[in-house]
Amino acid sequence: MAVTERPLTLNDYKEDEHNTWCPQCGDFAILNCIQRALAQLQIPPHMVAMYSGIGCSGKLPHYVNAFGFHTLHGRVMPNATGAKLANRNLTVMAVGGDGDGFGIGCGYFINAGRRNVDMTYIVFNNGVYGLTKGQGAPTLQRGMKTKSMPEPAIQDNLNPIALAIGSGYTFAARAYSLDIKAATDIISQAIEHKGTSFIDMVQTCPTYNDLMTKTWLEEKVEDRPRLYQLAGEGYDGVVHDPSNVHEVIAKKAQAVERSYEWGDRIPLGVFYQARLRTYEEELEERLPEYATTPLVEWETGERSVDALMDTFR
Amino acid sequence: MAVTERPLTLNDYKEDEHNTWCPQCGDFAILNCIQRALAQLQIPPHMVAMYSGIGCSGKLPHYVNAFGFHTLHGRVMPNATGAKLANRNLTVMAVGGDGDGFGIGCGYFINAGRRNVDMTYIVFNNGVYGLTKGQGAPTLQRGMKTKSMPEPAIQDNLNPIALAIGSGYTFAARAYSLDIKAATDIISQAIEHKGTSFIDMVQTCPTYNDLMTKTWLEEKVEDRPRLYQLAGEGYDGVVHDPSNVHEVIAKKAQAVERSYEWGDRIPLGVFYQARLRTYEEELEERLPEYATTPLVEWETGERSVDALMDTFR
Amino acid sequence: MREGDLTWLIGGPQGGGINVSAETFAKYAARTGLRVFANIEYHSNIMGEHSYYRVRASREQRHSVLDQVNVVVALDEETLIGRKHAHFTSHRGHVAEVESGGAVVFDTATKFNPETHERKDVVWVGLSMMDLLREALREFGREGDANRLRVMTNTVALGASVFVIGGDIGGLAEIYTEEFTGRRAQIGEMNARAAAIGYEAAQQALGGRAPYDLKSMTVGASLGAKRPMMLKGYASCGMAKLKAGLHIQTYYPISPATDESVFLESLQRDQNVLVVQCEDEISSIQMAIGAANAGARAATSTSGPGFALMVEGIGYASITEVSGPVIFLWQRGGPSTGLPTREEQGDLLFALHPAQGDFPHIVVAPGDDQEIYEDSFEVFNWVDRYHMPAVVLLDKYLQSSYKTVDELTLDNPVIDRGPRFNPADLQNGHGDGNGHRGGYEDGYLAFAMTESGVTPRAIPGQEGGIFWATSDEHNPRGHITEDATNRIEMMDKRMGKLELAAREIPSARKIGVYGPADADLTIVGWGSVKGSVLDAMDVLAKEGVKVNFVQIRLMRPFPVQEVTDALAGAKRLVLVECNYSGQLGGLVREMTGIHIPQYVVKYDGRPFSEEELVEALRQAISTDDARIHVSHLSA
Amino acid sequence: MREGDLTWLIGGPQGGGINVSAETFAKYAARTGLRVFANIEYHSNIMGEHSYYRVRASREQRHSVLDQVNVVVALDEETLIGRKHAHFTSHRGHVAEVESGGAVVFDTATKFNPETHERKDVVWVGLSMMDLLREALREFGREGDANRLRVMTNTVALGASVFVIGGDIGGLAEIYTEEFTGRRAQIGEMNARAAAIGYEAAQQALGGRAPYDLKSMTVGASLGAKRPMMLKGYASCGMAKLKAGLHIQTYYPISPATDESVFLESLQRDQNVLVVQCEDEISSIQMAIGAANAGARAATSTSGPGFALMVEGIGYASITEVSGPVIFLWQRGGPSTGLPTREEQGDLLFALHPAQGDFPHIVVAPGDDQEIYEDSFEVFNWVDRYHMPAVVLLDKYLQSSYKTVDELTLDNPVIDRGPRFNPADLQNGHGDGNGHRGGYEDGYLAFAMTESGVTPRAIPGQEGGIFWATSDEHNPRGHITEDATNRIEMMDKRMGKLELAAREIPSARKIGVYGPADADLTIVGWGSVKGSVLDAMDVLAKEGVKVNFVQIRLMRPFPVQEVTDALAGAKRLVLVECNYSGQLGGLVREMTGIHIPQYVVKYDGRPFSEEELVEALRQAISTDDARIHVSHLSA
Ligand SMILES: Cc1ncc(C[n+]2csc(CCOP(=O)(O)OP(=O)(O)O)c2C)c(N)n1
Ligand SMILES: Cc1ncc(C[n+]2csc(CCOP(=O)(O)OP(=O)(O)O)c2C)c(N)n1
Ligand code: SF4
Ligand code: SF4
Ligand SMILES: [Mg+2]
Ligand SMILES: [Mg+2]
Repeated sequence: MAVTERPLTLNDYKEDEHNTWCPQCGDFAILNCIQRALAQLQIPPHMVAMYSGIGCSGKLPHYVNAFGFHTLHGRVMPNATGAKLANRNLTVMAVGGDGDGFGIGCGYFINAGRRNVDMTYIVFNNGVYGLTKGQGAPTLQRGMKTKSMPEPAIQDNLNPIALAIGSGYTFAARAYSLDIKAATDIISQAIEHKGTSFIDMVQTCPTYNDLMTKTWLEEKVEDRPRLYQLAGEGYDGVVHDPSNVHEVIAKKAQAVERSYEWGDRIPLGVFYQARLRTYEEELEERLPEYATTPLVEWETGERSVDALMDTFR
Repeated sequence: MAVTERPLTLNDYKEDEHNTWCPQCGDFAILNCIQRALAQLQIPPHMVAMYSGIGCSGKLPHYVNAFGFHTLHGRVMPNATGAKLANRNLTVMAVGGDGDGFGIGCGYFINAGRRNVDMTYIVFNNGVYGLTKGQGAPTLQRGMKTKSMPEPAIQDNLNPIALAIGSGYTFAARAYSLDIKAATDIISQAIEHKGTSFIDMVQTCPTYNDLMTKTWLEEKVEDRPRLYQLAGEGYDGVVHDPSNVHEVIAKKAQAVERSYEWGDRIPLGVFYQARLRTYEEELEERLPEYATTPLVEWETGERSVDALMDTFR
Repeated sequence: MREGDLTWLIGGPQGGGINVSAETFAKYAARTGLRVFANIEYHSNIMGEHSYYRVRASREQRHSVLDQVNVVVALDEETLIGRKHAHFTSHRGHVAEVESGGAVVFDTATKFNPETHERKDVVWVGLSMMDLLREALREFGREGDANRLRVMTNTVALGASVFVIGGDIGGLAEIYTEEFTGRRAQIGEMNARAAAIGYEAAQQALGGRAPYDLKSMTVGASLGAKRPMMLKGYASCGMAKLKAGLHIQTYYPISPATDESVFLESLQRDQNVLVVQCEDEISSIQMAIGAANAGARAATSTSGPGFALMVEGIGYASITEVSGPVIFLWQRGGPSTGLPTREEQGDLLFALHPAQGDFPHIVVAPGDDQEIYEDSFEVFNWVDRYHMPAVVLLDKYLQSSYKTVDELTLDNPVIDRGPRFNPADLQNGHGDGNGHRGGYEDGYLAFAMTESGVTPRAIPGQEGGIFWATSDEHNPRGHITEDATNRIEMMDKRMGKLELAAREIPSARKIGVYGPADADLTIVGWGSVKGSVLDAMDVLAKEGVKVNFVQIRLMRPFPVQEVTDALAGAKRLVLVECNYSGQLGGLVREMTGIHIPQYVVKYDGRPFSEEELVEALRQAISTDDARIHVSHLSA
Repeated sequence: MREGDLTWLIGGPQGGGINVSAETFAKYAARTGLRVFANIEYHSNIMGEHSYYRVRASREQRHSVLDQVNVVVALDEETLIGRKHAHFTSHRGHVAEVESGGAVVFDTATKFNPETHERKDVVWVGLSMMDLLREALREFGREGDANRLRVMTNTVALGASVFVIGGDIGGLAEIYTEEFTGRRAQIGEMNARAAAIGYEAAQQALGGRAPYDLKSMTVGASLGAKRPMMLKGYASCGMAKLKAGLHIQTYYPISPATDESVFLESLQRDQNVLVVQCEDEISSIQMAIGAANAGARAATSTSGPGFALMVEGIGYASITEVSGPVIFLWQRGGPSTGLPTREEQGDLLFALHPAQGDFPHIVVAPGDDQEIYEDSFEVFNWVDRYHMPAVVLLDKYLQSSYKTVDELTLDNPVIDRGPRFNPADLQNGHGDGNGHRGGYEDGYLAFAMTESGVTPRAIPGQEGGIFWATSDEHNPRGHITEDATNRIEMMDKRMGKLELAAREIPSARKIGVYGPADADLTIVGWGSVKGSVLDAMDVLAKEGVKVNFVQIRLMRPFPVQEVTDALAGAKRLVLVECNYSGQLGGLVREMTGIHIPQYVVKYDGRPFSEEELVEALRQAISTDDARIHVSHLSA
């Protein structure tokens, strides 16, 4: 097949597969934003590997024209990491639910932060376990009871942004999926960021979550919109001198503090970003070939172990 | 056996079992502190259930005269939680390594924070996987190379205090095990705290970790001791009005910011503490008997399901 | 139509209310004195995909579904003509399954034109459901709510169905008015009215002639003193656990296991039971072990993907001789995530060898609601007696099939918490079972050698009962040792308990034998195939073919002698399993040396229908085919 | 002493340097032209617990250890008299194992008085090791460093050993001076000197009379063109992986698997291979799968407790038909955490049924270094050809036994990456293997039906090769479907590949047959028992007992025909396994119907010694005992 010369458009990222989300599901918007971001960045579909966990969210890759891996519940990060390590040239994206990412997959969410492999992780924050019929997810606040729950939550929610920062993510942002333009933009920024980027993607689940609805999210409280852009309030999450530990810590602390704002006001945008060495860059020191050639293309089949054997003699 | 009338002493918490730690291991001091704290609080040994993961640290319960459960690698928290939920009257303590707690057990460390069950979790921060011969643990900073490692760490360390706070722990402290008095004190406070308490216990591993040694930890940098008590610098981590969300957030943010201090100065003491409803207290609302009688003593064997069956007719 | 045996099917999009409708219809049929067996097929999807529910009503209790249906109620086009867009579909809609002379009730709003359909031998009952619903609502002055209440068009279709089968509409109305009382009474009345209007519309459409005559079917049928229960397996399981004194159930949501936990959760307050939703299945089993350590009767419930995360916990509970936990494994289509909402008995071998090393655990596989009730109760006694974890193997078919059950009974409803440490015993010197003390001079030893291999167990909080437990090999006190002699003694102690269990568990719980002793064909099977096998045996018996059935229920410890004896005289053996490889067949051969030469297997995610199995068994009898593969060619 | 067969044992606290000493001694023996087989026993502990290392040097290559030793070197008291404080110990020290006339080299600093010992028939060589070391260091002006260098007392003991066995001290010195060069040359010289001083001291203590005469043993022994390699199984495995073109190995530390990963890690820079230490084993396997998805040859390495966390990954890799990963399962004593540093073959059945549902995967179990090399190489070709994951079953004994090996060879060292998608094929209309297109009109289909069942596989980055993979059941394009017909086709496709593998894998890789065809006793076994079995057969052959051995190597797909044929004519069958239940015995019966009436099992965490097995086999021949339980009564 010849290399495509024309600019890639939204349609190039669409896979015509029967969709099984509920009609009003917020996932449609996320799908749209991801496709737009890829088009915006003109990344050829065959260079994209889209990984997902299990859940309504997990079905997303099936609707994207890109290599799609719909893995296991909670296992999206190590899978995506493996692919990226094997082929650095790929744009690797991981998507999944808040149950998938913060419940069963929590250990992998956290430990991926430590690695800082150059990829993007978008967690769909809908407050519930969608595909298993609306149990409370780890993002649901204590005392909340969605229509799908028999009793209110008696555990605290965890704070995705604070945890992402505590575990080393070098990009942590929140987007609201129904604001297509802004959400697309954040996704593009996340993809372009070098290192592991994390997006807390606010998603409506009209079927089960009657608390975090479009109306609630988009309404004004005391005349101010509940959802607001951090940048609009002069917030700057970017570390300008990553070698300056003090700046790094200050920016982290600032981001964590702001991340606790969730109620009458909900901040959107980039909470924190720093350009630190990626895992791949660290590997280049050990494995110089890593800098030039994707691992899968290394001629490992040509190895001889004869000399190695002799070291045992 | 008659109830002991005399005050309990350190010896009452000792189990005379052959110890297999390395001679200079910092774990001896932790063992000592735990036993002292129990004696300080006069908790009868048979009312203590001591849980551990797998690692050098995991062997600790074998040396304590208390019910001891040396579970699986990374699984100490759900096990301890199950025991506490079944019998609220027990003092449940969980101990384990930093690999155990933040590597393989990370998801359980985080999710236990959300529950706030009334128990204590002490993670032995020695920077290495001791029992498997000194690989870098998730607490080891990027670029560090202990004598046991062939190459320096190329992943970031995670920040235990920041993560504990981000996931809902209502008590987060750091102690230095070789300062027996202060460490014992922190353990006592943690046990007395209502809710899940977390202690980042700095532990020396002379066999493998030649960076975080007693000397390094105890030395002065620019005339100031590296290790210092937060309280001594006017830091107050306690939330005085837990119903005041602003105070809670401010205290969390303060704690997270301070938790990034690790180098020339290392803060010890309570970073954050808040008295929030425990999981058990939440359960009392659903299950009133929970308030009065430990679950294991409920007369569940007396249930009749006849009426229940009739609801299906 | 089979004499006294009527099948009604409703199909429609998920979330469209077919469950409630089908179960209402089932209740209706049951209240006429008929017996009911019903089952749903649905997708792993929240809204919109095609699902369908069959209700089989018969004079005698049936335990499986029929492929051939008498009446189809179509709430969507897919029910009528299958799926158009799907790649690779074999689903042609359910009209194909209607017997000649049967009826299809459908909504004329679908624009479906029966004339275009190849079936000319069925009765088409096209109704404008929404118009009929409006008519009903009008009487309550709520015509304007018709759109919001559109799910009530199902009730119209139900009313129409009642006419089609020749039933009495009053019985249906009664169910609605009984169900909705107080502030919600009007809903009941509106439904009753909608049903009546549907009934009348069908009557009119068919010129007053109903294709079926329910009344003649129910002649002589009586309800007995009490109405039967209408049960699904998850409820039978949950009730057994409550009866067994369950203290705590942990779970993580997963099909088809969730319903059982949600059922218990809904009873928390009434029944005083703690149900904890965990962060994953690793946490679920470990928390259950922690609770069992502390003396609780503890269970967890899951399906294959969750069980895969529990396996380390099983080994741990086994080596530390915990009294439990009991893991309820509701199997579904595998491998991996597989077919989350579909049927398969694919986890037998996994459940038997679920972790590294040799260790004891119990595996039991009930085959119907009564057995679920018995085994789910008794298994808690077993784990308390033998100090090991247990797995109860169930599946989606057992979980979701909905049927009339008169009673769930226990022959011996006694709770036995097994050998427990008593501080008084310690003073008498045998608190540890008086066994080998392994060098310790005094104090309680939780892993001391005893004659039975079971050491009385203390729980935290018991004075004098302090012990240690470790996942490493350990000595009688529970401390780590790598000593060779101790190792051997401990292995013998643990594994010996399995032999003890094999000796003590009554034969009736190990295997079941059904049918004539002198059968020409002996079926070997387990779990949910029991129902289909019993039904198929009946059909074959009527044809004069003598078949019997050896159901293996206790999988570990395997009842070697009982199975050997039961299969000894068999003239011809055939295995029936709802999986690809015939897992039980391998197990029987491994354990008894008996080779079952013919396998009937089904692995398309659907249970065996009665006809499928009858046909497969005929093939087994008339050929030497080693592998008879049954496939379901509906949706 | 057995003719041409000498065993030397060194015992001491962990962390005290016995490993290095024993391996130095082994090298020394090998350089005299003898063959060496050596093995260590140690605790799951970092420092202080008793460990010991046996080195067997013989004219012919041996593959197991002997219980009876000729020379013991005691670095601690426990080696001499066993453990005093331990509860439940069966460990009486190693002096009991010395043959009559053998020697014990010990440090007089232990205060041990040989006169108090019951053994009067052994030669006691008490040396003041520290004084001798000081003497050696003095010559380098480094007497003051004696304490810091105290581990060199081991060298003194080694030197003494060389005298005791009648060896030439020059050979030992040479090893030291060869090993330490450049800036570290002095260390080599000091060691050489310490050895010489130890030699002289022993000579003096024994009045110049050495109990053994190495020189007579080595008469005629020659080294060949090249010295033999001194290998442990982990290195043979690691080298095979490198040879196979491994791109990435993921791991999480666990005994006894870590050494293999650390070995590869140490070669990262030289061999250009990526080794990633993960946060746990779930991550390890999933990352390996992700890398395999992307086209890498990917492996992970673990032991039982880690494998228990990988099982969901195996099912996932299987249903998505990934080319790999290969999981190297180094078994250890189970269940659960068990005996982390001890031997057991306890994970066979777990590895065979490691997850829910029916799915294909390969399980192979090599029995010695050459087989490890072959299988670890070839298995990567298999996963690439059959698109499924594989498990290589190894164990602690294979991992840690240290022996002379002349060569590791491959009969066909060709790397075959299997059917890969080629964009050019797509234009010719058969990029998907030209199979059933399942309703899709164009484009590549990663799961299209093909004749072989294997569909050419694309990798991300390949234009035209976009596909989807899901752990749910899926259609040829990789999208979710619950369609029944598709389900059946996909199950048949996947499981069919296992039959393909069974047909294509050569018989020589499936089973091994050793010994005379007309044997009186046929041993069935697998994995690391091979070595002990071969040695025991030799001993029995010398006694005139004809024994042969059927080694089963490929466990899945199981070589039904080959095993049936190999066992067909056997006069008497006996199973030899290093586990409690005789897992292979059950498998053989399940697969072939052949019942092995006698089991020789060992489950105390130690491998079979030659004598133990010989004795057990004698018992098997002379009795009808169904269960012959071998136990090791040393430390
Ligand atoms: C190991 C395992 N446990 C449980 C499940 C069942 N399951 C499927 S999706 C899901 C939760 C989905 O919630 P979330 O991750 O928030 O995704 P959403 O559906 O909300 O997008 C669960 C528990 C599973 N597939 N695998
Ligand atoms: C599932 C599993 N994987 C791996 C191991 C091997 N293992 C034993 S201890 C340990 C790490 C111990 O490190 P840490 O938790 O930091 O404890 P420490 O020894 O430093 O106290 C590992 C990886 C295991 N026991 N179980
Ligand atoms: S259940 Fe919620 S998250 Fe799932 S598809 Fe429906 S609306 Fe979307
Ligand atoms: S290895 Fe380190 S942590 Fe383990 S016992 Fe030795 S000193 Fe302690
Ligand atoms: Mg969700
Ligand atoms: Mg550690």
